[in-house]
Amino acid sequence: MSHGAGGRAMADLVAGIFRDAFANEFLEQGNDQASLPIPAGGRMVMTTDGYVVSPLFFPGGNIGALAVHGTINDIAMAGARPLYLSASFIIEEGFPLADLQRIAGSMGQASRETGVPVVTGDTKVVERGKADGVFIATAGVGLVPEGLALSGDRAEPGDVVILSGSIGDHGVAIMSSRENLAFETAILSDCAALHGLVAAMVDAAGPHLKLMRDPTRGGLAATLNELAHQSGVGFRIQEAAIPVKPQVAAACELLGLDPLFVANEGKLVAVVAEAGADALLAAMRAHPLGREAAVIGHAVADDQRFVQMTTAFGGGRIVDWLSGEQLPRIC
Amino acid sequence: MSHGAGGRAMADLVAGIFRDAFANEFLEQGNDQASLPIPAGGRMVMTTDGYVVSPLFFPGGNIGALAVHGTINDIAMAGARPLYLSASFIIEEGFPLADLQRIAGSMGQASRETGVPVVTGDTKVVERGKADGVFIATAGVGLVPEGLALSGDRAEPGDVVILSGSIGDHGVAIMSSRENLAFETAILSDCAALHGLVAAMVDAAGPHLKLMRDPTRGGLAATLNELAHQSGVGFRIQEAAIPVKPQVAAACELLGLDPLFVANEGKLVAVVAEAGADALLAAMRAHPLGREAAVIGHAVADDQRFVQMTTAFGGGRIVDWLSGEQLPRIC
Amino acid sequence: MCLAIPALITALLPDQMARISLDGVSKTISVALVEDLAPGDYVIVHVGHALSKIDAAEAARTLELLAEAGLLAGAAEAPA
Amino acid sequence: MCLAIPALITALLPDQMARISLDGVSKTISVALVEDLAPGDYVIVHVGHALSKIDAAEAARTLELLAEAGLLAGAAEAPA
Amino acid sequence: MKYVDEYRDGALARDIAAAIAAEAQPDRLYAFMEFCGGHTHAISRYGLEDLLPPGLRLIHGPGCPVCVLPVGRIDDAIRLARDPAVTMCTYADMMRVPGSNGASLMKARAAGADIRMIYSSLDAVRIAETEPARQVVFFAIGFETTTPPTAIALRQAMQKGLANFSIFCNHVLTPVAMRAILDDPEPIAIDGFIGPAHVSTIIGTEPYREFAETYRKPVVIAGFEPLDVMQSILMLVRQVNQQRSEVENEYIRAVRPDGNVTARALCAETFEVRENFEWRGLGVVPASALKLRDAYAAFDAEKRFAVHTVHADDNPACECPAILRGRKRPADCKLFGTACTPETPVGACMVSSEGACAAHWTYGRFREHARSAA
Amino acid sequence: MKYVDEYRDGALARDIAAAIAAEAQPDRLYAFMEFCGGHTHAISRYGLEDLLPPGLRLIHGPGCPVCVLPVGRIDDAIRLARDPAVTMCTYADMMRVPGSNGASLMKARAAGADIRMIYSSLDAVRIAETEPARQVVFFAIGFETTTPPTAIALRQAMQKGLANFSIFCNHVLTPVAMRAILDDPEPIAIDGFIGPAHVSTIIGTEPYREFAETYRKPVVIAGFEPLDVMQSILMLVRQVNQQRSEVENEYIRAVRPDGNVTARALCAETFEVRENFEWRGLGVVPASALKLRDAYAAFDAEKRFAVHTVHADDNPACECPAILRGRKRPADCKLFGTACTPETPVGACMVSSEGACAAHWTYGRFREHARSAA
Ligand code: SF4
Ligand code: SF4
Ligand SMILES: [Mg+2]
Ligand SMILES: [Mg+2]
Ligand SMILES: [Mg+2]
Ligand SMILES: [Mg+2]
Ligand SMILES: [Mg+2]
Ligand SMILES: [Mg+2]
Ligand SMILES: [Mg+2]
Ligand SMILES: [Mg+2]
Ligand SMILES: [Mg+2]
Ligand SMILES: [Mg+2]
Repeated sequence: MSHGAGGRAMADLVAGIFRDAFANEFLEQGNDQASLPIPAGGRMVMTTDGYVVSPLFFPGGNIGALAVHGTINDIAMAGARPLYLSASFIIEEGFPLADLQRIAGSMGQASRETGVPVVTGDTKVVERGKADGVFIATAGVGLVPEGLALSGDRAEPGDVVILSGSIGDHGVAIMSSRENLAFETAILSDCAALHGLVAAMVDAAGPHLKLMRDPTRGGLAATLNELAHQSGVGFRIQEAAIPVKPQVAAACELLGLDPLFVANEGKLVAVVAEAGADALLAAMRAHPLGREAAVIGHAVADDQRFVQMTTAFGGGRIVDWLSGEQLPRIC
Repeated sequence: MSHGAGGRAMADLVAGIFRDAFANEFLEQGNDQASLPIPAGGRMVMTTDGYVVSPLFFPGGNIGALAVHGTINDIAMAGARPLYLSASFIIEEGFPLADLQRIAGSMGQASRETGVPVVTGDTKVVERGKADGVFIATAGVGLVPEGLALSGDRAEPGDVVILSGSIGDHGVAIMSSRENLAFETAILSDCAALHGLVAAMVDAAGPHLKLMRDPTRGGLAATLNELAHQSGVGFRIQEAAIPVKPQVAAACELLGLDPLFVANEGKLVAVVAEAGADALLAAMRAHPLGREAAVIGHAVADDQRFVQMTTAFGGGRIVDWLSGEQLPRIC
Repeated sequence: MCLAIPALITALLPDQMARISLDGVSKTISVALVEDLAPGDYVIVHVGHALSKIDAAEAARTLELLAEAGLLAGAAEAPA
Repeated sequence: MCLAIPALITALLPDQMARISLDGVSKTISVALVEDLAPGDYVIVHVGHALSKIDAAEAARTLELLAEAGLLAGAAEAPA
Repeated sequence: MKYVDEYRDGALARDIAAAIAAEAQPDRLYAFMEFCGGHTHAISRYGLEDLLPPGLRLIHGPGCPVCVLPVGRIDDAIRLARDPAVTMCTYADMMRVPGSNGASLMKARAAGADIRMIYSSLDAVRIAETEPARQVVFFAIGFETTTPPTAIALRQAMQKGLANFSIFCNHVLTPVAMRAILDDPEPIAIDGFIGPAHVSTIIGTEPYREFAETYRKPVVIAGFEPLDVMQSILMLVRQVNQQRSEVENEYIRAVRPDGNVTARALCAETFEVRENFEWRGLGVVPASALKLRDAYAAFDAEKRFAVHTVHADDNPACECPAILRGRKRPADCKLFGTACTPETPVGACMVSSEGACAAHWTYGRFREHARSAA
Repeated sequence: MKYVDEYRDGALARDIAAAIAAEAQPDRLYAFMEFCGGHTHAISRYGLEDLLPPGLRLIHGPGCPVCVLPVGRIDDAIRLARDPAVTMCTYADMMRVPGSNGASLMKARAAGADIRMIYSSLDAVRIAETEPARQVVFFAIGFETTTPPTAIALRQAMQKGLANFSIFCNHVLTPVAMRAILDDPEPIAIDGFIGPAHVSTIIGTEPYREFAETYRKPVVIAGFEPLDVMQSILMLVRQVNQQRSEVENEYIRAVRPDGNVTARALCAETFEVRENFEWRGLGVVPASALKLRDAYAAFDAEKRFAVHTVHADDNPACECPAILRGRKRPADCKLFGTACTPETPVGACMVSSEGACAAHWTYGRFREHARSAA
């Protein structure tokens, strides 16, 4: 990749790699924006995320798949059907074209598998040393059925908290591929698009479903604290109910990390009124991405908005937000 | 700014700076996606661009205003009314918070002035030396009235090419603020949102209007070549008709650059059927951002898709795409 | 504290290094500080170094003591 | 070619440097290569250095010659 | 995880808790100090205080090498890291520890200093080998546990002939710090010690004998798993009840009476005791830390870069000295939760998550909140 | 722009064009070489060929210092730039010029080399001063116009005592190259020269006398504005018609007969003539380039970094040698527009936009296309 502005080389590159990888009728329009049909009914949701993962390729995925799945998930968390994605690439001069192709290929595959096209995009190349390989910012829009209004402020005391599966897989997969940590494990990132699972959940729980959120950066701990803060409630969760794969637990022991704070990319937390909890859990367990779904606790009245946890050991603790990034520890 | 993941410090920062700067009801929802009403009728357009300008602050603007105006413009070029923006920030560790505030402030101001809210956003901080201050990727959606279908492939021989104003202002303003070039000029970036002008144009020219595009990176030359390529026509333009400010011309002489290749951020090129050209030009000139609008040429049948120019001198030349970035020259 | 964890030696490597395994996670560490190690041993690992070999017999004895303490409690709680 | 452009000297600076102006664009260049310059002079600027002073009288004369060549052409085209 | 999971059995813990409750005399208070942050962590992480009878109180000691490093030494490390020629290698734990005026290695890195977070002491050697043009300084911190890995790194660097490798040595000594707490002129409310787990794998059980014999404080060396802690508390209760003061070893699966002889010999050959060293929260403690022997002066960053530590005062409102001696609790400090939080730690006890104040902030607050609500 | 706009008057150009048409004899061909890329640029940029009578042909000469630098010297520059100690300072023009196997400074920079694009020779001195730890090499290229600024940079670096500054000297000599074209064993179809504008501000009019007197080729030194070119063509037509061969000066507003005496003295003191130098498209030309005098050996990058240029062959299918001598046109080359485009230039004439092939690609193709369509 060479640093350039408006040249034919760059235009050809964008046309070649991305048009091939994302092939869809909207991108084919070849304009600086895509013209798109709007399905009837409902409200629109819009989201964006920047993806800056290091390394770019990790067990179970790469930044490209992540950038598709992550943004689809933020749409899905509103109970919405994801419709369209945009993708903005910031590429460091000298970045291997073969890697870009692999990333674009993964995005294309993720886009086809999820049925959500990347309808418009942009590429900028910056001088060497002014980025880190490639950054991707995706944005997405989706359609949420009229009447469904999931939101992080809707948890109420008594509501049930359900987690869709085991935590920490993504973060541990990433760390295992960082040179300076140098450990090996068979753990793969859980990177996945959750809109299918979400559709089944919305069907099953209907108005009982209050909110969903994907516990990405900062892990389950950050998400529960965010939700507690936003809804003005506390949460009380059971450590023993939270699925953690043995390798994830082991890697966390080795590095002095807590799986509660480790990132996930294919999991969600749902808060549901008690009356809908059983139906929701059953529907989730019937879906391939929710087979390990579990009730992990419930919301409680708490003006301190604490997330409290009964440990597997039987004691109690607060699950706080992390102050800054969780770093590997030696003491 | 410190490098972090999911910490409270970062969450507070995002909440503080951006929520204040962008204040709107959608962002207030506080979720990972914004829930938005969809106006009735028409099709949706979606676009994205990454902004990587250096320096971040330049005469007449900064990366923040650019990121709002640029994406609004890509929506407007479809004849659409811009509705909502998303913003993804990638920030280098150590970037001064005061600068971030200034940038967010400009974005907020641009958003308020244009009436297009930034409804959702994301912030990532990367290690020092792995980015260049701040990168912004914005995405936007808009609504295009039913029946209007502007597209870069619609130019036909005989169509008239109209430019909305003088070229090269943005690129020269940027270059004048680059330390290594070290020249001074009063030229300001033309950075502006064109959707108001576009609305007037759509009203005035109706179905005669074929397409619009903003000649940003690569300048007027790149845009005309793109359009020629996409529509399968040639263009014949008159150099004498193209407005260039004297300071822009002078800076280009000094650096060995050609204003045709220099970037603009508040200009558009429209292609219109001859029958609508007068009405369109009049409407453009009546708008503050189109006062200097001029017919600069017309589309011609040409299977080579050349952009030909009659020079101010009376000779002829091809206006080619640039091969890579236009660099200051000494010979 | 000093974060350290018991791990299984799976292979001895040249230069006083060894492979360890911990529930499917493996890593290379230094074993320069501990003598007489063999694959199958468990060691306490700290900052990439083995500090001490785990004594399997003593570990078993500790577990017995723990169980015993629990039993005693049962006895204590039960009406004497 | 050697890209060079005539520019107006607006101020002489220490160390054989000068400010130049070109239609509202200004810049600092070296004038070490050209003697006897004063603000108001025009110089040919190349890679940040003045190469030569423009001779205003000769410039005027050249314009006259150009006009003359044009006139001659007119004369030539007109029926002789 | 073998040798881990079996010591985290909650059912068994409740049984042991019942034994403690049964054996603890209801009419007296028991105050035990767990010296090590590892125990503090286990107590907080697993909520062990919920399992203990009301008359039994745990006092969190200064056993976190990150927390106790004084501001002046953090300032030294930051100063070294800012040298453009220097690549500073540090365990990640040190990144956020505040020096003077809120400076930290994290902020220094954000401002452009070349600071690398390493997992093992040997990573620093590898970096020095790979980047011969850089002056690689290893920020060596820790108790007796972490000292031998530093000695190994020094050996490796010497073998490889790395002229660009040096060590900024901040290793400290556990028994000396315990003695400093007991020697405090004001009376200390400590009935016994839960003794260090991993420190003891190196130093063995012998160094604690003076606390049992001279100071008459029972010591039970305990593993860092929650059952280890519960069991050691039971053992301490029994010693108190029986008016014994002995050194007992609960962590017998990893700790031998003579510790790790190889490691101790290596350290003795590499390091010598400093005359004085300052501890955050404890003040200057004679003979409480190590430095490189003169034979290794060439690898001593303090000599190579002429480091002269400037003392910086702790915040006078910080109650760490009293908390570390069991006289006060975190909530007694005016700064707790206001000026002093894990994001902006003021004193030693808030600096790492094992500090008494940080542990109370992270894991304990709700208990107090529940109490006050009740 | 004063002294610019008045020489870009299209109406006047058409009048002069009429004069040329009137004076050019319809029964003969006129072939003039504009040596300089500056003239080539003006001809293409303003479409001057549209204003000339059909019997008058302009031959684009080798007057672009970027184009003529041979592959071996580009390879040298890339090799220097890849040295991790080196910061290479270059005019942006050189960034894309291809060396062997498609290498370029642009690609070397993308691969991590520290290469800075500068606007003025003095920028390189400033960088050396600001970054004393870097070995700053100034990639000096250009004809007599660009040589004095290099000499000034050397003077500044010496005054500032910069031990980390050196010059990779590639300055070449215009009259020698003109002579090389005329000395070609095969006959040359050139009736006269449009002489260099800015080169002549330095060297004056005298060096062209031999071409007029010995080779009997009229020379008209012309400014780079389009009216200057038109006027000089008229003057050349007149010399041919009148069978004169003189050195005339159309660019009298900037060119004195003795050029810039100060600059020439400075250059004579700084540089000496190389025995041989290779030109892309012309081959090895004796005494056609400059190097630093031995007195400045300390600043000579070729000496400091032991540069030994390895000759690399031009593509044998490239027709540059014939094009530069007026025997062929760009479209006659098999590679034109296929293997050889401005994005992937093969030969000298495509390398910069002033090369004959590049100019034809950028500005001229439509004319041919229009012709063939007609
Ligand atoms: S809360 Fe902070 S200031 Fe107060 S005692 Fe604890 S560490 Fe010291
Ligand atoms: S087209 Fe390329 S290869 Fe052919 S003559 Fe021109 S420069 Fe040489
Ligand atoms: Mg988002
Ligand atoms: Mg997200
Ligand atoms: Mg989310
Ligand atoms: Mg774009
Ligand atoms: Mg766009
Ligand atoms: Mg755009
Ligand atoms: Mg656009
Ligand atoms: Mg986000
Ligand atoms: Mg440093
Ligand atoms: Mg280099």
